[in-house]
Amino acid sequence: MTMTRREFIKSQAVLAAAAAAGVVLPGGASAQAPDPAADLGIRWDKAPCRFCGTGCSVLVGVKDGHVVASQGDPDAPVNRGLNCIKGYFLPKILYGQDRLTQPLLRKKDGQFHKDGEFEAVSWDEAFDVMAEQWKKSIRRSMAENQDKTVDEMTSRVGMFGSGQWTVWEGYAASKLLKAGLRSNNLDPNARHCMATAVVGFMRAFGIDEPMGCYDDLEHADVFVLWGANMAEMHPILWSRLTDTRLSRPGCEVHVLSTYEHRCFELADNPIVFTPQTDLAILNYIANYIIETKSYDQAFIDKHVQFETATTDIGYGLRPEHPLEKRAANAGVDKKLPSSFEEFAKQVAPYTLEYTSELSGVPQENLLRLARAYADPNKKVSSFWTMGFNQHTRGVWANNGCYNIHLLMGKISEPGNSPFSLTGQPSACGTAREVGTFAHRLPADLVVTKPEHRAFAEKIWKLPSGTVPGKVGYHAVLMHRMMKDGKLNCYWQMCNNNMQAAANLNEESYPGWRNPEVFVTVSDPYPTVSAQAADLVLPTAMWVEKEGAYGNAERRTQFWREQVSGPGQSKSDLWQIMEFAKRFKVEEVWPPELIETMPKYAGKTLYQVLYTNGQVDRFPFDGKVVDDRGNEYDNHESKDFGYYVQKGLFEEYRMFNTGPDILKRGHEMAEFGAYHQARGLRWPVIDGKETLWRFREGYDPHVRHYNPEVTKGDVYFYGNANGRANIIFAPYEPAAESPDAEFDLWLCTGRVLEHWHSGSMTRRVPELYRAVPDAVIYMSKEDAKERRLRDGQVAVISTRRGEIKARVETRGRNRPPNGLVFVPWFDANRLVNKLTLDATDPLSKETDYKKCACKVVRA
Amino acid sequence: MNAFPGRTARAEQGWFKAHKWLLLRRASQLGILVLFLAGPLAGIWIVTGNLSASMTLEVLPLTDPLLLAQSMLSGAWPVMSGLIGALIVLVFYALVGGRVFCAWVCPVNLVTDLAAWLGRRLDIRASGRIPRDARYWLLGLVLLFPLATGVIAWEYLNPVSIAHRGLIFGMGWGWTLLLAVLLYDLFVVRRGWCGHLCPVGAFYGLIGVKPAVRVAAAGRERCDDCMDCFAICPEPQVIKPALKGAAQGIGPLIADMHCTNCGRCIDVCGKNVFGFTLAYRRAGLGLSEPVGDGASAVAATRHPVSSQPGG
Amino acid sequence: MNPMPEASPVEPVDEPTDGDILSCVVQVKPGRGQAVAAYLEALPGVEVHGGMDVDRLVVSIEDQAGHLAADRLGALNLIEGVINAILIYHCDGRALRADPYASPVHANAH
Amino acid sequence: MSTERQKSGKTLDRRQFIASVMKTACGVGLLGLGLGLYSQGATSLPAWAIRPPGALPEDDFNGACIRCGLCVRDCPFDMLHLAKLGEEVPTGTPYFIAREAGCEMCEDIPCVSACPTNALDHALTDIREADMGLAVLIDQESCIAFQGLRCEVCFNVCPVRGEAITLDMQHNARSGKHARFVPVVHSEHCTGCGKCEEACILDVAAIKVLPRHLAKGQLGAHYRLGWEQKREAGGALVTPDAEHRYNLPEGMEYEHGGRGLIPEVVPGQPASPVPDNPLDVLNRKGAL
Repeated sequence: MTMTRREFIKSQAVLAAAAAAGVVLPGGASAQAPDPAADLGIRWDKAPCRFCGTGCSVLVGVKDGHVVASQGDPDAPVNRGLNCIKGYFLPKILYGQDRLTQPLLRKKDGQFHKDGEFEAVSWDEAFDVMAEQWKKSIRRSMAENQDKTVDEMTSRVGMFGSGQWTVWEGYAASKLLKAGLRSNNLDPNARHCMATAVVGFMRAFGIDEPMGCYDDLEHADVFVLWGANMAEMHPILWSRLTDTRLSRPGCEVHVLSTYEHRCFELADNPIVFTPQTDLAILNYIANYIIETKSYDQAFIDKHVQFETATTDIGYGLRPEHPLEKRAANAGVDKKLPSSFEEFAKQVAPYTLEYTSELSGVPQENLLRLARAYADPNKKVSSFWTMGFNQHTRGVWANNGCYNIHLLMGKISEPGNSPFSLTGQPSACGTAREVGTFAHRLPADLVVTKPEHRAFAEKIWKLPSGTVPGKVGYHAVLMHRMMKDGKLNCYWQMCNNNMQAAANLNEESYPGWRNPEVFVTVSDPYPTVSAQAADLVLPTAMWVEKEGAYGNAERRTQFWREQVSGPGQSKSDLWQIMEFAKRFKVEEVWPPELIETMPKYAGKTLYQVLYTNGQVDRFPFDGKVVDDRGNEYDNHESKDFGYYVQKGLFEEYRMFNTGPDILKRGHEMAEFGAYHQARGLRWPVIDGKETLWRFREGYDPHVRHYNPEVTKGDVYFYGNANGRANIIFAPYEPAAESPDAEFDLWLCTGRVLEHWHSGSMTRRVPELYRAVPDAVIYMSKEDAKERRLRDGQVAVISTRRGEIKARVETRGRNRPPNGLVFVPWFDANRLVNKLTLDATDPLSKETDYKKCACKVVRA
Repeated sequence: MNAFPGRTARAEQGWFKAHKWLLLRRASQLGILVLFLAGPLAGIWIVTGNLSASMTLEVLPLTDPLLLAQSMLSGAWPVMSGLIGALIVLVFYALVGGRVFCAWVCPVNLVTDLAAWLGRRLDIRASGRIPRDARYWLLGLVLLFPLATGVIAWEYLNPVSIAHRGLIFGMGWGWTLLLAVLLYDLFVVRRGWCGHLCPVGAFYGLIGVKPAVRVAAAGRERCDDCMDCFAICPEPQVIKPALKGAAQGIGPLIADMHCTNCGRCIDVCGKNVFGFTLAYRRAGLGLSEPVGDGASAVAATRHPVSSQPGG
Repeated sequence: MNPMPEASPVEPVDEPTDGDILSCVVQVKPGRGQAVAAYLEALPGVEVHGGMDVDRLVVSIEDQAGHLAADRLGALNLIEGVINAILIYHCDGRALRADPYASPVHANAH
Repeated sequence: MSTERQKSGKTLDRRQFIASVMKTACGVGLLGLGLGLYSQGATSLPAWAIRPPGALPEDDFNGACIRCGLCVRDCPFDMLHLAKLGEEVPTGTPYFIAREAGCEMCEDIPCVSACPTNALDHALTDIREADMGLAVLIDQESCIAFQGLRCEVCFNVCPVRGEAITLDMQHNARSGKHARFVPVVHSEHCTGCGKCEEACILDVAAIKVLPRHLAKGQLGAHYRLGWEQKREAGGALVTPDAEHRYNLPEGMEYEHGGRGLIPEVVPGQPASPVPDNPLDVLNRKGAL
């Protein structure tokens, strides 16, 4: 049909309007509508955001092998097309000008030397030198383990993983370390962020991960934030919480923190308490609930049991530290059975007056908070992140919050939810579910239990007794062992622990630069860790590899490899599997172990672990194709000859899905389903997601474990008797409080504009301009007292180190007198030179939120 | 033939004697510039600001009185430091001689001297004639502008402040103004700018009506009419009465306020006719002030005095 | 040669060859799609192409002698039942007039 | 007395003198006219050039400032420039460009204390009272905070945050369950320092500092905003009504000043369909 130019223009106009309105036009008019995206030559595909645990989904636009644009994914249920300022700049984080493109090794006149200068080397030379160092250490370990049982063996090699690893990278690393090299020294940086939450869940419910989901944001009447600056750390969730607060009548927001931050703008009940006294506030609320008899007696009788924690458990410091010696039960995590009356007596001393006086919080604020929890027809959702987790009594704090929710029976239902928010994009998906902790195996299994090890060895087709039984070195211990020369090979992947670990001057830096230690760092950018390493491996990041993240609401999201990494950079997965080719079984397993499975004799770890008929089960025909016909690369599968990611994921699923698994409740859908959906919230049982766990009707496992459960009732199947534990724990003081000389509390944390150590976000010019350097947030009086003016450079120091930074009294964070806050994103102002490496002795998670410091004019 | 003034002095008394005051002047001009530039270039902050107003070692304020006058005329009451700075400058030039600013401080002088030198070297006759008093009209106009329009309009084109500020804070198109002054001096009117138009020079001249420091043609009897001093002097009309006024009883002192005390006549005169004299020394020598001075000096009876060459 | 008399503003000239063309999306109060569409169709130079069932009408407007398309777009907002009308695409009549007799463009030319 | 020749010379001198004076006068007059016209053009300050804190109104400023550059030198953050000849800003006068570097709002205001001529008014002692201009969020389409993204960089960097700029939290109608954090500038507190424009993360800043006369509108003198007046007065200007009573069916209540008709509270359901803050309803599309 011929059209005049005018008609053609008119049809274009109509089609454009139709496209904008999302309307399908009748008749052929829309037939030749050019797809607006196609003609621009951009290929769009989905991916979860690279940054926080919220798990927003974005569409990444790729043209000519380059990420040219991104947009919030309008169909994603978490963020519906929105992003925060970091998400807005995702396309720019791949292209910092100093991106690493080839392996770099410290060398002096051609040979590796601990104090040599970095020189470019090939991948082969890099792995050869690394393998040589690792084999030397493994030989020493095998000699030391000569006459030790599998429960006592230790290792001199270790790996520091990340909650930003993809699911299969964590899984492959766990297999290489625990099964291949028989070392449990594998810990993720999630140790710094979620370990406390994990131990809190295991002690209370016997199973990890929150029982609620983000929909609680739309159903709760009361929000209580415990040490969670959601406005900056989970921006899109804060946006949803704000919307509920604005639109739901009678909705209240209570914000508890040691300093005033952005969430206080919406706080109906702002509470600034003295550090560490949150423990007392939790016990006071429990006390109030019991005194006013507003607890749910029926719920308690059917679903709860009472316990009391061992107290005076020290601060996870070195054994010879005075605080550690003074502790009666250092590191003891035993729980003794107790009763409701016992619990009532234990919380009785935490009266309103005592708590108000101890915490410095006015009585009416505490009363209003307690009343909100105790009001039976108000649905309460509590949210917390590092304020509770990075805390020398963090596990007690987590359990304290569960106690309150369990007393009121406000749990596992829309709006009633104690919600432990996750910091990293895949601390849940990779670190916790895949179990890349020093004490863990996939799907909540632990290395200390023989039957768990046997189950893993069966799935991994390994001789029994391969996986060691002794818990490996956790994050803080790794640095101490490196300083003492007991850990001689350390491979850090996908994080920046030199800048992130506490007490840099006394533990991290001496450990890394100890001549007896060989440190490898895999990172896309030359970070502070790379500067302190011996071998730096260029790494493909985010959409330069096929990946999977698990966010804070148990939603696993997949993405495809959309662009290839620059130069010779390879994904962490590729590096782990390639490195496994360097080890023959004889070099890492004792002869008697090999005899039990002779077929493995002479084989490399790569063959044993990654071509065992399960990981290499799925063929790979050179490309990945999506349902719209777009083709994607997959550099790992191309190099190894089979669909690596699918193989690893399906083998991992044998741990949490399938008939004879040990721990139910973590079931996942098959690999393909995740490429079709914006993530599925596990447990996924015959294709259906679970929103609220332990509640009949929402969670099929409840009916499975307790067939005669009444309709809509809960059953905490994580514990054998289906009951959750209310565990009493008293208030105990912080490891290091301000005194005459160091007269201020030092709290560290993050800001909205930067992610963790800033290695990606500070390379985005606009974000750097928005927040260039770390500053010392101080109150006006404290600044005036020390003759400091706004913007003036001051020296902030503790017993362990000092840095210089400008003072900010007019900024976003307004600390009370006696406390300063310093963010840790600045590579030039390493605030972790100041922090104390005290940890929660139960979870071994460092307390970055409290130590004593002083601030003086520069 | 291009005999240049001072050639004989150079031949007889050596190069240095023929350029002594010139070198001192250049040293002073460039020295002041270096003091200002030490801050931005080398980070050594001795003097901040520029010739319009400056602060030395955060203690001594100096302000250009003409500019401050314009600012006050536009209705802005100055700050104490600005006022003190202006008073200091006024007193200084009243003592040292108003137009000493032109010879010893002003950056544009380098340009006009260059023009004059090129004129002499390349033998370019700038034959234009405009009355030398035009600068007083311009001065009147410059002061009238802020009064009438409330805006210091003169500062948009004032080469003196634009040159100095350009050197310190960035020239922009300022160099075109200096080029214009150079070409104007070279081709249109000899010593066109400083001698005829510059209101800043006129203003400083008015300040230094009775300076303590003066040039005197003490040894005028030794003058052999070689005319070198007339050739070199930016304001030649000031020399004639002092040098040739003996007959009419006019003292050897160059009393005209237009003299910039540049000292070039001292340099180029082979016969050491000229020399600087200080007020108290003059009193001692009995060199009384000529009764009225200025262009139409009326003869005043005074006995001729023999005097030694100036200091 | 006297200029061509200006078409009287009342009766619209059919199939104008030189006016502007614009297309817009008209948001309508829920359930009022059909009624408003009918009303719009009646207006001179206005055509509704679809979206009646989803209360978002795809409308094209062409210049009429005396009624500029842009004014018409503004007027849409005042019609009862319309929430607002958003301009999507606007082609200037002059560009069209540049070569009105260009060779007809075949539908699937590209 | 004087000789004839002399006398005639004098008269000649006088005519010659008057002629030359007249010539000079009109020559200089012409020059003055040219200069006046040029200065008129040159005194118009472009919108992007902002005067330092404490600057007098523009035409007074051009009269008072003697272009000495002391303020430029004393600025600890080196963000002031002196206009060079040929730039659009009047030659020699100090200005800064917000997008390049905003004024850091020093509490001791060093630039004002350095100014010798009150061009930067020494009466300014509290930097928060400075009026260099007014920030205006001009381009709401490209500002991503308006679209619902969580940016708020301008709010975070503002030295007078919470007063000069606040965040208006509104329901995000498109997404249905998020809130928009919309930056709102308050002209009585904004000093025009330009930090927001400097930090704006867009390629071209959506928030710009404009001269106040360009940015501000003016409410008619005949009209007041009722709720503002009530707030300022601390109470109703007119005595409030006596208590209202209504004929209502059983179980219904009517809240005069608040939620209006309140159907009996259905257990489990929120007490009333309408939020108590009228603005909450107005800011939402509701069922539309």
